[in-house]
Amino acid sequence: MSWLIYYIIFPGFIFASIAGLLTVWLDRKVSARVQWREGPPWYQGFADIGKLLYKEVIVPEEAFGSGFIAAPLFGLAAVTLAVTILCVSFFGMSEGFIGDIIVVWYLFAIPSIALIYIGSTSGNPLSSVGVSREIKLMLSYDLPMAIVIVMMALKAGSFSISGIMEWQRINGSNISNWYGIIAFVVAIFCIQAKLGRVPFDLPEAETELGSGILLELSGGVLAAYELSKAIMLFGLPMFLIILFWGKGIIGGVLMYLLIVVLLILIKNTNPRVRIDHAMKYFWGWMSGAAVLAAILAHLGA
Amino acid sequence: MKQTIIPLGPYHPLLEEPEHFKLYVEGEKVVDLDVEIGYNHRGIEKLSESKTWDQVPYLVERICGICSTSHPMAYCLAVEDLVGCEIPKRAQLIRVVVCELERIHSHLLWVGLAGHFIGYNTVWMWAWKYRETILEICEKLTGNRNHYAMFKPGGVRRDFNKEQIEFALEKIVDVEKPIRMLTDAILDDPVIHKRLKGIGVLTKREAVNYSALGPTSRGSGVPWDVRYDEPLDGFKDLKWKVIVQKDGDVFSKGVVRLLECFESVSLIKQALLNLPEGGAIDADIKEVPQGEGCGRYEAPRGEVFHYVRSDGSNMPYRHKVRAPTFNNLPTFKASCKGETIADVALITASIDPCYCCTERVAVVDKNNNEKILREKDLVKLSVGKTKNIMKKIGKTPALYNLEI
Amino acid sequence: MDILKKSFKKSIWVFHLSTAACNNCDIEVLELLTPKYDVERFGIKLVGSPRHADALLVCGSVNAHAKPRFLEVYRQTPKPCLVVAFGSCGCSSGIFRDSYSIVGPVDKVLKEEDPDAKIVYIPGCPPKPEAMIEGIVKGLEAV
Amino acid sequence: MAKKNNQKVMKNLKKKLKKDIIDIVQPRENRIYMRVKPEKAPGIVEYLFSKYKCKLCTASGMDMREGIEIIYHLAKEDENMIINVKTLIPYSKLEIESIGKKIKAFRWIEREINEMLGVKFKGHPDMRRLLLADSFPKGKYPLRKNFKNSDVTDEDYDYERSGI
Repeated sequence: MSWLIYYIIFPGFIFASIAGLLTVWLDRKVSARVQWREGPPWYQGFADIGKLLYKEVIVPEEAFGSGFIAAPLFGLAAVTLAVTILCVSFFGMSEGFIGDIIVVWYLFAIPSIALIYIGSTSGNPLSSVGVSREIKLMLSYDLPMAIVIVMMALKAGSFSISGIMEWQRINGSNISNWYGIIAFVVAIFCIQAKLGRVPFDLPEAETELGSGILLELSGGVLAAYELSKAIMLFGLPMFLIILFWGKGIIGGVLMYLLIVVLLILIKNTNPRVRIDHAMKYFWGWMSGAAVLAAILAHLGA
Repeated sequence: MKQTIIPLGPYHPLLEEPEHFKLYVEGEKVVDLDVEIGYNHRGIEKLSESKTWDQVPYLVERICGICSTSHPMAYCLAVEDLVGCEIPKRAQLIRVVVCELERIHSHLLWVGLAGHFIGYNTVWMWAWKYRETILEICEKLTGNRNHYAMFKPGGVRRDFNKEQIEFALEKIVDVEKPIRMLTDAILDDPVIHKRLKGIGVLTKREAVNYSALGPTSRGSGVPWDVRYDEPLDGFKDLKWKVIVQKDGDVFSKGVVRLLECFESVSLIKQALLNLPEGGAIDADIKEVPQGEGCGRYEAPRGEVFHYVRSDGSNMPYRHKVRAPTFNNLPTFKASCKGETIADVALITASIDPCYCCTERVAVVDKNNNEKILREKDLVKLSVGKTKNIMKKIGKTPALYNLEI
Repeated sequence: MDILKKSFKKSIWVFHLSTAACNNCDIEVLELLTPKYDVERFGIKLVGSPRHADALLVCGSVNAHAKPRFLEVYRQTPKPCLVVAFGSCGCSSGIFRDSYSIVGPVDKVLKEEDPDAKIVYIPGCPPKPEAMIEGIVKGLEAV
Repeated sequence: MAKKNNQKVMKNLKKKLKKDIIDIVQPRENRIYMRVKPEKAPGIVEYLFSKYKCKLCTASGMDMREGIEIIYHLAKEDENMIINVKTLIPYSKLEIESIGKKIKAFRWIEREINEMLGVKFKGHPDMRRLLLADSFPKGKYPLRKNFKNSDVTDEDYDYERSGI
């Protein structure tokens, strides 16, 4: 029973969506400030979701009806589950299980798969172009991120979140040494791509493909997708905190703000990259850096 | 070799007028181009046959939003050519001021958009920020940001009073500084040189063959400028020079536009300073005899041509209008051949087709897997190209940041 | 239910549509996004597809070539949606009223498709940016 | 200076084309109006465009009582003179040789005159509609005097053909 409460109320759906939507607001506000503009009010995230629920849902004929509506909800459920597991062990409420770090990472991948499903069934040529880009993007950022996760787990000697946190509590968090910093930079860029933010927002490039992959979503379905993206914006930095910081709530919050500011900075300082650039970038530079960090970690630097 | 053709629907997410281009492409190379316009056809020539001589400027002004004073100017010149009357000197200088103000704000708008196409979004925001001061001057002098309704056959509708002239003179000075900074930043930026030089070349012979107009032809070394070729007597005693570049690529067309802004600023200052005191501002034409007249004037995009024929009644019997883009648009066939898709967005912007209404280019794939390339797609391609040029040069210029 | 209705007012996503306009209103729309008149503080955002849009910003009097496409886009936007007839061309086809190629202003064309569509009129040629913001805000009350 | 060389332009125009020109008049110092027979017009305009280095401003078509009159406006920039070549095409045989075959600048304007006034241009490379919507009813020419603005209203446009 307690799991259900965790899932719905505290670290789960309610808490995560509030935190996620506030982060989305922070992101839009800071970006607007950077362009001498005054950004949206604090409740903007909630207003967007509320409005989308208020609108009707249009399902294109070619799209397979129920699948079209179920997919984003399925994505949303998966993301909330991932965030619950993360927060439960982060706040020390109950022991995690072995291998939950891998489970969390692949739960985060489900919304992208849901998106690919929607994009391909919606029968709109634009979103099919978006789908091919999303798949390429997923392939490219998974490789370096996987190396980083496995390295951290091996370093801490256990594949469970609480184990990693325990290890860091004893002999210092990973960020404090060389391999930690390199791995942290790699992880930041992977998260930027996973969230589909500007340098890598190829699948739903707004005017380019007319918000490509999202082209056919409307109303409640779009609200589900936006909510899952907001929760991911909250969940992924938490994931990094556990991997690289590990101890203390206050330290965690500070680290969280640092990561969010970094994400905003990246978004505002470079134009969108072409898809082949992105792939070359991830497989070339990022994987190289991850391997280098792994070697350093192995040598015990 | 597989030819790709991408059709692109007229409605575009960001905004712009609905113009539809089909580009026949082999791989990345452009082979042929097909244009489909007509989404904006409003039957203006037929309408002006049911308007009196004084109402037509109001109609003609709304042909194009950003060269909205060149059309009435050419129309009034046509009617004055038909009637053969003399316009008071003060009215002519007021006309010169309004037309040159519009030339600056149209060129600044173009500079912003060209910057947007190669990824310098700061240039876009800055150019449009300084354009606001020009719009303020226009609003102060004529009462409206764009459609000024200042001209009528025989002279000008309203006069400038002392206070308006001071406001304009002092504001125009603090516009020149940022344009100077913007021009220097753009002209000596290595990435822009590498990016814009040598693409979309319109040779002099092609420019003559298509009778291209305005900056598009002056960029290829063809010195056609109506203000010089058919000078109004208002222009005779103002000192200015026609800006001509030789090599006809996108860069030289840009340079022509940027340097023209400075000419316009000096023209405005000269015109405002020696406005003759008092004097009538209207030769008030009583009635228009039978006959015909052609009037033409240098709009920001090229020469605007109006032909008017009257059969003695108070409405024009026939009124032919030809906007500059009508001649410049087909030049794409010559300048886009052999270029890559990434550069096409820039070439379409280089002739500044009446506020990038043709910036959405369609690249069609022959074996009909439609690869939709929208404007931002093209922008991204060109931005991607800028990025790897920068890698080669190994320097990220200050202008290059802030993706909107 | 009124929480959702209230949030509709706080976040309007706009899709721009130009039918036979003189592109002056299109520039004024873009001017709303520039630093001087930033509309994002009202939660108004320019979106890329009619599917996401709540407000259709239509500039220009509808000409025959553009009419079928305009109605198609209107059918695709999820209701409830607001149609903003922009400038005097949008409200009454302005100066091009009785031309052979103009088939009527936005509301005449729209009434055929859906008689009780909610339309906001922002007159002016081009309307001042302040008038535009006020128009959109007034439109929100009507929804 | 302008006075002198304008006579010069008039003189050598007369000398070169004297047999084809019906009449030539110079109402003002930088305007020349020349009336020519329809068969001769394309030849003269090509001569003016290529050898005489004029630039094409545009061509305007008008519905006169007895036929359609086309005026080719050519500007001679270095002597700042506009030369207008006028031809009257009778309603009975509404066609003329296309100049767009050889010179690209004329292609679009000939397409517009064809769809607006119904003049056939023989040998034009791609004669399609330029400005009017595809759903515009066939056989109606908007710029003719007998065509009223109210002739074509919303119902006459058959929208199936508009390619949606």
